[in-house]
This record gives sequence, structure tokens and C-alpha cells, in this order.
Amino acid sequence: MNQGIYTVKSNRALNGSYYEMRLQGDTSSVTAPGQFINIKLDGFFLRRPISLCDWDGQSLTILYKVVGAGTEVMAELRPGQTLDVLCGLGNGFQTGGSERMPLLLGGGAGIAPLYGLAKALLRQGKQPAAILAFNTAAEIFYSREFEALGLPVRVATADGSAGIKGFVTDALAGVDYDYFYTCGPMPMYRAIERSVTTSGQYSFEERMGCGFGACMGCSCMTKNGSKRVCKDGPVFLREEIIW
Amino acid sequence: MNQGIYTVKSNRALNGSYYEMRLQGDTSSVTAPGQFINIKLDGFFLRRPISLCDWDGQSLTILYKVVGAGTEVMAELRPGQTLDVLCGLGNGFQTGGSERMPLLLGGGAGIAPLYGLAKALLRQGKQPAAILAFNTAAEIFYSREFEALGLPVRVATADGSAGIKGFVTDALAGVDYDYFYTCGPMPMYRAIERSVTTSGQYSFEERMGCGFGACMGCSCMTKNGSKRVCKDGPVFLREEIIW
Amino acid sequence: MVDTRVVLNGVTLDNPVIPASGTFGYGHEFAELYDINCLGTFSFKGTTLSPRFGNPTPRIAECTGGMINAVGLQNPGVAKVISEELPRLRTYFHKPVVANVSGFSVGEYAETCRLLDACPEVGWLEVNVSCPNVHGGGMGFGTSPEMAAAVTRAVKAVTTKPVWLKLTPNVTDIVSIAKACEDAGADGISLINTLLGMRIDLKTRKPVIANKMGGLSGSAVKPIALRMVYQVYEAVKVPVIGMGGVSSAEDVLEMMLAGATAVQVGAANLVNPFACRDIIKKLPCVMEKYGVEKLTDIIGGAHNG
Amino acid sequence: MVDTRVVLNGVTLDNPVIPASGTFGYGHEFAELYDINCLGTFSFKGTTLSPRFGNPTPRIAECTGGMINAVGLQNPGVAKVISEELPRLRTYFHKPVVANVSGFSVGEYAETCRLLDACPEVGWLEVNVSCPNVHGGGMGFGTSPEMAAAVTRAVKAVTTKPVWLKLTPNVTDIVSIAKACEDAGADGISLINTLLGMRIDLKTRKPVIANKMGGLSGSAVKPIALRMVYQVYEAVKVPVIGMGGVSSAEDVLEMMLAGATAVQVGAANLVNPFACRDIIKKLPCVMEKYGVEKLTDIIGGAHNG
Ligand SMILES: Cc1cc2nc3c(=O)[nH]c(=O)nc-3n(C[C@H](O)[C@H](O)[C@H](O)COP(=O)(O)OP(=O)(O)OC[C@H]3O[C@@H](n4cnc5c(N)ncnc54)[C@H](O)[C@@H]3O)c2cc1C
Ligand SMILES: Cc1cc2nc3c(=O)[nH]c(=O)nc-3n(C[C@H](O)[C@H](O)[C@H](O)COP(=O)(O)OP(=O)(O)OC[C@H]3O[C@@H](n4cnc5c(N)ncnc54)[C@H](O)[C@@H]3O)c2cc1C
Ligand SMILES: Cc1cc2nc3c(=O)[nH]c(=O)nc-3n(C[C@H](O)[C@H](O)[C@H](O)COP(=O)(O)O)c2cc1C
Ligand SMILES: Cc1cc2nc3c(=O)[nH]c(=O)nc-3n(C[C@H](O)[C@H](O)[C@H](O)COP(=O)(O)O)c2cc1C
Ligand code: FES
Ligand code: FES
Repeated sequence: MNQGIYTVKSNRALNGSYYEMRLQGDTSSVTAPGQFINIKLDGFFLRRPISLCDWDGQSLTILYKVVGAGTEVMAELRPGQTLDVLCGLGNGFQTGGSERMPLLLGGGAGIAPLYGLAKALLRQGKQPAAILAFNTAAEIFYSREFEALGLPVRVATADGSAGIKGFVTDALAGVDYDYFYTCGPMPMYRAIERSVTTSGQYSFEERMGCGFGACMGCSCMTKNGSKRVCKDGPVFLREEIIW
Repeated sequence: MNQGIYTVKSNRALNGSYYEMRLQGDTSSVTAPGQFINIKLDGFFLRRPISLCDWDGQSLTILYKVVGAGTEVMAELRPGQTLDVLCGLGNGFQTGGSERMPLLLGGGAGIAPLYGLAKALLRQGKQPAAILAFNTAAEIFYSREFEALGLPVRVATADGSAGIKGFVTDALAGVDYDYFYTCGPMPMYRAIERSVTTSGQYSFEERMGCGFGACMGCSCMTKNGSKRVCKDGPVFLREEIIW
Repeated sequence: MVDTRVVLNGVTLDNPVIPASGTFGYGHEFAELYDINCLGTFSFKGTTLSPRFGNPTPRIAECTGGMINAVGLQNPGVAKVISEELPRLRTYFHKPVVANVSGFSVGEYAETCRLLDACPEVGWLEVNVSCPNVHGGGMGFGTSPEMAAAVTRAVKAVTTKPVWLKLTPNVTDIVSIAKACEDAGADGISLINTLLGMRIDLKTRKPVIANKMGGLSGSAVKPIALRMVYQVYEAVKVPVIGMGGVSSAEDVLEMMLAGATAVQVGAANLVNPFACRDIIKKLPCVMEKYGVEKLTDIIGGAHNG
Repeated sequence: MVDTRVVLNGVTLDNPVIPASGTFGYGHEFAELYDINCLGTFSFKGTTLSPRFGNPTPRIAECTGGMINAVGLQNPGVAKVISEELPRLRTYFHKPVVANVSGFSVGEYAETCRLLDACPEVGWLEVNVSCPNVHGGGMGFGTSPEMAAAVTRAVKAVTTKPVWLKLTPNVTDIVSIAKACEDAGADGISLINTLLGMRIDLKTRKPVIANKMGGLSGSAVKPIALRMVYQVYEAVKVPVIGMGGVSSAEDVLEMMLAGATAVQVGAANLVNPFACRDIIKKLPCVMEKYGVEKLTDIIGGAHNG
């Protein structure tokens, strides 16, 4: 983890109420996709945790949905403005395993960290596939960016207005996979837990005090005892999760 | 009184820790020199009351000293930034009297409202003179602006590094006047009260809750009963003040 | 069209927004700025039997997300309020007003209320047993159930108007005090008054407030206010009038979900003189955003389930 | 060169800055970020006799100028603290530490303190009779002078280390409780713990915190903390350890002028992990700005004259 002042390079509306922001600054503390950053915004006491979508040596990308006062302020930020950011938080996805065909299951804002994950898996010579789930066609974002990485992408919409009608799990049919990674809302996780048969990893969200393991604000109980979503997670192995 | 969003036109350091800021916006509620504005600053709960130094149909000038966190933020403002301002607050100086040669006695930041007052008195065909008091030569500001109005200006410095050595009252000798107006710190007022012989008007400061007469935060007792510095003042007649 | 009306002791208010006592004077300064008949009603400046100048200045200190005041119940006294303020009020406000009353003895509370009971402009009596800014004064009455009940009974005996008891948050157990007031006949519970606080000036090394301490209010206290409204709502049947840090239409909904039937706005009026008008304007739109059709539907809504 | 040292129960601290319990874990996460030996000392996470998972999540809610937490004393239990945390602590922190202790009965407090009394790493015991987040738990002990005194006596009987009682601000009369602790043998009074508060989510119409309520802390509570430190300083002779909303070197001076001998920093550590290091770095410069040569000179300075 490091703390720094990051400069907004771009900040653009995607579909729905999703935005993409690129920040310039120190990324040396980033070790894995699925990690997150924690953003201080003027006028708010707590920071806002947002997953790393992508990063290189001196910049990073986040995708965020406007859901409240803080993300509203983020959507107004202009290139050149600066932000106090804690970077490289949490343990991200573990990608060193022997699986060959990992499946990425993303829902809504949960799609963000899967993009960096897909890149990492491709770099390791694996053959990931992605299923991206949205509420409706007008919300679809980043499916093109995933495709551009050169992996098979299926889109599902809850209302059937684009891609496969239904949830992420309704798009599983005929997909070959030997492992899964997922990030998205709780109802999606429950559906996945009922449908998938392989091992895998889930990324969790929790209201956070600090984001770096100091306050015990984000604890969850696992089969290996109490864990902090921010520091020991946000990604947990399917095997250790207590539902 | 009116509330509006005002745009910073310029904001420059004068001597000492004094600054001059010009704001563009509605000045229609201004009725007299000695009135003040109340400025909302991001990150602070209460507004900051600052005297009107000068104004025209669509802009106004304030002079302020950096003394704390709020005025520090003000000093950082750049042209084009906007401020939520309550304008035209309080009763200012009363200038309709029969005096011919009013004397303006200003100390430090208290010099600000005397500038607009001098202009008003000159417009009325009166012959004002001004004594401007500072701690030291390096703090002197706006004496040239006063001179440019075409009135006699004496400068006093407490340490004698410029002008007359001493307080505003040490510069009274040989000045002819039939009325006085003053704005400055309390010790200066006490010296004036001991030295002057004519009628006159004092402008007071008090910590304010609202600045427009609603909260009774700024009350003072006068010979005419309790008054609100913000609404019934900040200027009071010598005759009504209880010291 | 959403419905913003609420009912307080049988009287229907157009909306639940009520400027809080001490931040709205007797309405005059605000009536110069906008038509204050848009308000649900308002609670006028804490009024006592005799005129009071209040505390020495400075009476105000700034805090993060709030302010301290130590005005000390400056008011012209009930006689002048009745002879001068209320007749003037009639010219610009055409709804029943909340008469906020303070006192230094049970008898004084009762006598002031008795005098105001005769005023047709007054719709409710809000009895402040909670002002932290007067020595030996109001706050003592609000820190014990027995004293708060004694004041309630004395006031109820002299008026037929609905009586709200306004409580101090500076107590260990707000619920027992609220219940004591209800048992003694209170028709409503207003909370919270200010929290006793202080600031120190680093330059002078002295308290900023001449009186040393004063009452903290503003957004900073909202979580404490919400908690107390929530607790008291569960304990009493009379309406709770919630306040403490409300400055937006969202805050009004949050306070009502906690259990408030109406919501007062205090310090926010001082920073933004149009605060209450703005809240009332935005209320329908915020109600729609959160799927609220009738405002009365959500009173105490956070207690369900 | 200004002198930032202060003395607490005979032990000289390099400076008065102490991370507050529950916001600094057992130091580990911060030791990874900076050399925490720059601290005066720190108060470790509230420790109980048995391990505790704490409350269900969400445990955190944001507020204006502060936050609510309802962690509920999650900790590994005193045995593991002694066998694992303290040995690890020794590798990165070389000063006596403050052991913060909670309990659910007088006996539990005493037993936990007795076990910690044997640890050379522990310089002080800070007995938390004020946690608002555990049912029938800590806060009950802190709301009555008698119970607070009983806990004090029981702890004092089993330890020779200095004992501070950490008090809750959710009381009518903080002074009587502080005095009762002093009379029972307390060597210091820590205040304030958090103020009971709540937030409601407008979308779900439910309390944000799973436990409904939690403890408010952060800048928002500073005026209340300053007031209580000021009041207690006048009433007791033992040192007051002040906290509540401190986030800058200026705040440290303000708290000391109110009467604090040392100053704890809580929620600020969560938002800025370097908060305490930054405060300590800026302290000399801010002392010079306000003409303070020796920090001990200003303790209680706002009470003069
Ligand atoms: C590890 C992690 C990674 C995340 N990554 C992303 C991402 O990549 N893109 C994205 O759009 N969102 C992400 N979120 C959710 C994001 O943090 C919230 O949407 C955001 O904090 C909402 O802030 P707000 O002020 O707009 O909402 P408000 O509801 O006004 O926020 C109030 C408080 O609640 C907290 N909060 C609200 N929703 C959540 C939530 N879902 N999770 C945690 N805290 C919350 C806020 O941080 C704040 O403290 C992530 C959350 C976590 C924990
Ligand atoms: C009617 C009136 C006119 C004024 N005109 C001018 C002017 O033209 N130029 C100028 O430089 N200053 C003027 N002042 C003083 C100015 O308001 C304060 O210097 C300023 O508010 C300090 O803010 P701060 O945040 O920098 O200081 P801080 O000390 O950090 O402020 C803390 C709080 O105290 C209040 N406060 C601090 N000092 C004063 C003061 N002297 N008077 C009233 N409130 C104070 C602040 O408004 C704020 O609420 C005037 C004050 C009043 C009442
Ligand atoms: C300047 C000021 C004066 C006040 N005077 C009174 C009063 O006279 N009577 C009273 O019952 N409450 C008084 N209060 C308390 C408010 O009515 C209200 O209970 C409190 O401020 C909390 O609301 P807020 O956070 O919205 O300000 C006063 C508050 C302020 C800020
Ligand atoms: C997340 C969190 C956890 C806390 N846990 C404890 C605790 O275990 N024991 C304790 O005595 N105080 C605990 N506190 C209270 C703090 O130590 C401190 O008294 C309080 O937060 C006020 O200081 P602040 O405003 O600087 O945060 C906790 C506070 C927070 C924010
Ligand atoms: S948010 Fe503080 S420990 Fe996870
Ligand atoms: S500051 Fe509110 S009445 Fe003057």
C-alpha cells in the first residue's frame, strides 16, 4: 500500500451511470488484479473504495457507478484535478494456479476488476472467457474492451434487451471452464454458488472504515476464522467462504 | 440583502498579510459604505463576514487579512472560481449629516470600509481626510488608493518605520475635522474615545452566527437597548455606544 | 403528485419543515427574504417571562460541521412578544406558530405559557427544558425525569393548546425523560436541543465563547439526533418532532424514517437563510427519488422488520 | 528547540500523541507504513478475556465530519494477545504500550488486567467502561459512578501498573463519574469514547449499521470532547488523556489547553494512516507559531484567569 496524490487524466461517462476514470500516480504497490484503491473526496469523512480495473507503470484505471453523494462528486472531476489516494489495497485475485480455462463472471460494477484479471491471465498463457451481466442493454459497458483483449465474451441482460436473457448463470450453458473468478452483487453470488462446479474465487464488498486492516470494520467469518475484507480480501477462495 | 454566486475577478496580495479581492455579482442590495458581505467557504460551517471596500453596478472589492483557516482559503482563490455570498448586510455608515470635514480613522483591516466611505463623502461634496494606521511600514496598503481619490492621507505606524510614529490618535495633531468615522481594533477605539471631541461613528466586529439578524449571536448593549452588530450595526453612533 | 402533508396534534401542516427556535427569530428577518407561509410552521425564539439580554459575547464559535452558540435566551420577554411580535407576525405569517418557552422555575414556565395560551397565533407550546446556556436554568429541568414531568404538568394545567417538551441530548437516558413527559401529559416531544461543547482559541489560549461553553448544533450532531429520535419514537405514542443537523430534504426523510412526525431545521438557517424554502422546494423530488408517495407513510419506517 | 515531551504517571513520552484504541490494531498495519516508534505510545485494540468476533456487518457508517462504528470489540482474546500480539509488537515497537481492556463483568475486567499486568510491554492499563457497541456490556459500567468505581477498584487490586479509566460521553454528568474513578484509585482518566449515534439508509429505509446504532467519532465530536476534558480537568488531580476528533497538531494544542496531559487520535488514523506521524512532525512548528516552548506549560492553560 502507498498513499499519494494522483492526477485525473480522464474521466468519462460510459453507459448507464457508469464512469471510467484514469489517474496518474504511483502504482508500484499494486501486486494483483482485484486489489482496490481508496479515494479521499473533499467534503466526505471516509474514503471511497474502488477496484483497480487496469494499471501500468504510472497510471491506473477505475470504473465506477454513481450511486450516492461520493460517486456523484467523482463524476464531476475534471482532468488535472488531484485526489488523495491509498493505492494497492487488499489481496487481489490469486492467478498462479494450474487451471487452463478460467471463467470470469462479472455483474455491474463488479466487471471492473475482471478486466485487469483477464489481462493477467492472458499474460500467463491461460485461456480465460468472460460473462458480463447487466440489467439492460443501455447499461452495457466495457464488453468491447474485454473483446479487444482477445477472449470470448458473453453478455447477459436481466431484461433480455441484449445478449442472453437472464443472469450471469443463465449464460453458463456450453461454456467450458475449469475455474472461476467472480465479482458482482450478492444475489449473483448465490446463483453462482448453486450453478458452478469448479473451484473459484469471489470478491466481496463491505462498508469500510480504513481499508487497510486497522479498524475491524469489515470483518467476515470464514472457515479459516475471522478475516478482514479489506486486508485479507476482498477476494476469497470458494472453499473458505461461509455463506 | 441578497444571496448570490459571485465570481472571483482578481485576488492579489497587498503588503503584510493583506489581500484584495474583486468579485463580480449582484450589488443591488448595497445601500451604504460600511456594509459587509458574508462569504461561504468550502469546508467551513459558518460564513466569513468581510466589509465592502468598494463596489459598482456589477462588482465589489474587499480587503482582507489572513488570520486563520478561512482567510487562508480565501487567499488561495483564483480568478474564475465562484463563491456563495450574502451581500449588502448591515447598516453602514450614515453620511447624510451636515458635517463638512469628516475625518476617517482606520486601523489595519478596518481601513477597508473607509475607502468606499471616502468615495461617498467626496461624491457628497464633503472634504474628508484620512489617517491610516499600521503596525509597521511593511504592512502599509491602500494609502496610495486613498490618495488617488484626492483626499489628504496621513499614515501612522506603531513602530515609526513610516509616517508618524504611534497610533492613529498620535496623528491627530493639526488635523481639522468636524466629525469622524472609524473602523479598526478595540484598543484604537479606546484611544480615539479619549482623544476626539466631535460626534462620530464606530464600526464594530463580533463573532457572527448568521450576519442577518436571526440568531442574536452578535448582540451588544447600547444606550438605546440591545442591538445586533450584524443587522442594526456594524456601525454605531458615538452617542449610543456603552464602552 | 406526492403528498408532503403531516398532522401534528390534529393540525395538518402543508409539509413537515419547521425552522427551529432561536434560528428564525420571530420570523421577521426571513419574511423579508421569502414568503414564509411556505413553511409547515415555525418555532419562535425561546421566550421567557422577563426580558433577557442573554450572555456576554462572543456567543458563537465555529466547529467542523457545526457551530456552538451561547446566546443565553436573549428575548424581549413574553409581554412584548405578545404586544409587539405576534401582531407583527400576523401581517406576514398566516399559520399557527410554535411558541418556544423557557423558564427558571416551574412557576415561570407555567406563567409564560398561560400568557401565550391566550394568543390565537400560537398553535403549539414548545417547552424548552434543555437550554445549556443559562445557569441554574433550563437544562437542569431536562436532565431528570421528575423535573421534566413537573414542568409538563404545570404547563398542561394552564393551557388547552398542545404542549411539546423539548429535551436536551446531554443525558444518559433520553427515553426515561421522554416517557416521564408523556406520562405527565405532553402532546409531543421535540428533540434534540444542542450538545454542550466548547472551543479554545489557540492565540488567546482562552475559550472562544465568553461563557466558556455553549451548545453545539449543525450537521455534526445529526447522528446523535437520529439515534435519540429513534429511541424515543419506540418509547412514546405522542409525535416526535425531530431536529439536529437537518439541512436537506434527504435529512428530512432520514429524520422521519427514524420516527419524526415533523422536522425542525436550526443552524442551517443561519448559514443559508433560504435553507427551509430550499428544502421544501426539493422535498417532492427527493420523495419521488426514494419512492415515497405520502410522507406520513415513512414516519418511523426504519423500525420495521 | 521546542520541548514536546509530556509525563504520564512518571513515564516521559517523547510527545503526547497516542493512537486511540480500536483505530491502530496492535500496531502491525502501521508499522508496515512508518516507524511507529515516533509515537508517544499507542493504545492497542480493546481486549477482552475471551476472543470476540464482534457485531454483524455493516459496522461502519459515514457522517458529516465523522463516522459511526459498531465493531463490537472484535479481538483475539487476552491469551492470544499475550502469546502472539505482544511478542510480535516487541519486534517493531520499543516503548511501553497502553493496554486497552474491556469486559462484561467486574471479574472479567480484573482477570484480563491481571494477565496483562505480567507483560513487560504494557506501560498502562486503559480500562474501557464505555463501549457503546456491546449489549449489557461496557457502557453500563461507565454510566454510573458506582459501577465505574467498582471496576476501578477491582482492577487496581490486581495490578501495579498505572490504570486509566476510559469514560463514555453518553452521560448527564461526566464529572461525577470521573471523580468516582479517581477516588477509587484511577491513575488517569481517558475521554471521550464514542457518542451513540445512528444513520438510516434512504434506499433500504433501514439503519445503515446492522446493529442499528454505533459510536460516533471524528472531528464532529471534538467540541464535546473538549468540553468534557475541560470539566474533568477541573475536578480531578490525575492526568486526563484527551481524545475525540483530534486530527491535527492544532487540535493537540487545543486539547491540552483544555486540560489533557496526552492526546489520543482515533478515527483520523483510518482516513489518513499517516495521521499520527504527520501530527508529530508538525507539532514543533505549530508550537512555535503559538509561542509554546514546553508543551507541558500549556496543559490546562485555558483555565487560567
Ligand atoms: C473493495 C471494494 C471495491 C469496490 N469497487 C468498486 C468499483 O470498482 N466500482 C464501483 O462502482 N464500486 C465499487 N465499490 C463500491 C463503492 O465503494 C461504492 O459504490 C461507493 O463507496 C459509494 O459511495 P457514494 O458516496 O457514492 O455512496 P453513499 O451511499 O453515499 O456512501 C455512503 C458510505 O457508504 C459506503 N458505501 C456505499 N456503498 C458501498 C458499497 N457497495 N461497498 C462499500 N462501501 C459502500 C461509502 O463508501 C460511504 O462510506 C467497491 C467497494 C469495495 C468495498
Ligand atoms: C462586520 C465585519 C466586517 C469585517 N470586515 C473585515 C474586512 O474587511 N477585512 C478583514 O480582513 N476582516 C474583516 N472582518 C474580520 C473577519 O471576519 C475575520 O478576520 C475572519 O472571519 C477570520 O476568519 P478565519 O477563518 O481566517 O479565522 P478563524 O479564527 O479561523 O475563524 C474562526 C471563526 O471565528 C470568526 N472570526 C475570527 N475572527 C473574527 C473577527 N475579527 N470578527 C468576526 N468573526 C471572526 C470566523 O468568522 C470564524 O467563524 C470583519 C468582521 C466583521 C464582523
Ligand atoms: C443560535 C441558536 C439559538 C438557539 N436558541 C434556542 C432557543 O431559544 N430555544 C430552543 O428551544 N432552542 C434553541 N436552539 C436550539 C435549536 O432550536 C435546535 O434544537 C438545535 O440547534 C439543533 O438543531 P440544528 O442542529 O438544526 O441547529 C438554538 C440554536 C441555535 C443555533
Ligand atoms: C473503529 C473504532 C474502533 C474503536 N474501538 C475501541 C476499542 O476497542 N476500545 C476503546 O476503548 N475505544 C475504541 N474506540 C474509541 C476510540 O478509541 C476513541 O475513544 C474515539 O473514537 C474518539 O476519538 P476520535 O474522535 O479521534 O476517533 C474505537 C473507535 C473507532 C473509530
Ligand atoms: S475497513 Fe478497517 S479493517 Fe477493513
Ligand atoms: S450574527 Fe446572527 S443576529 Fe447577528
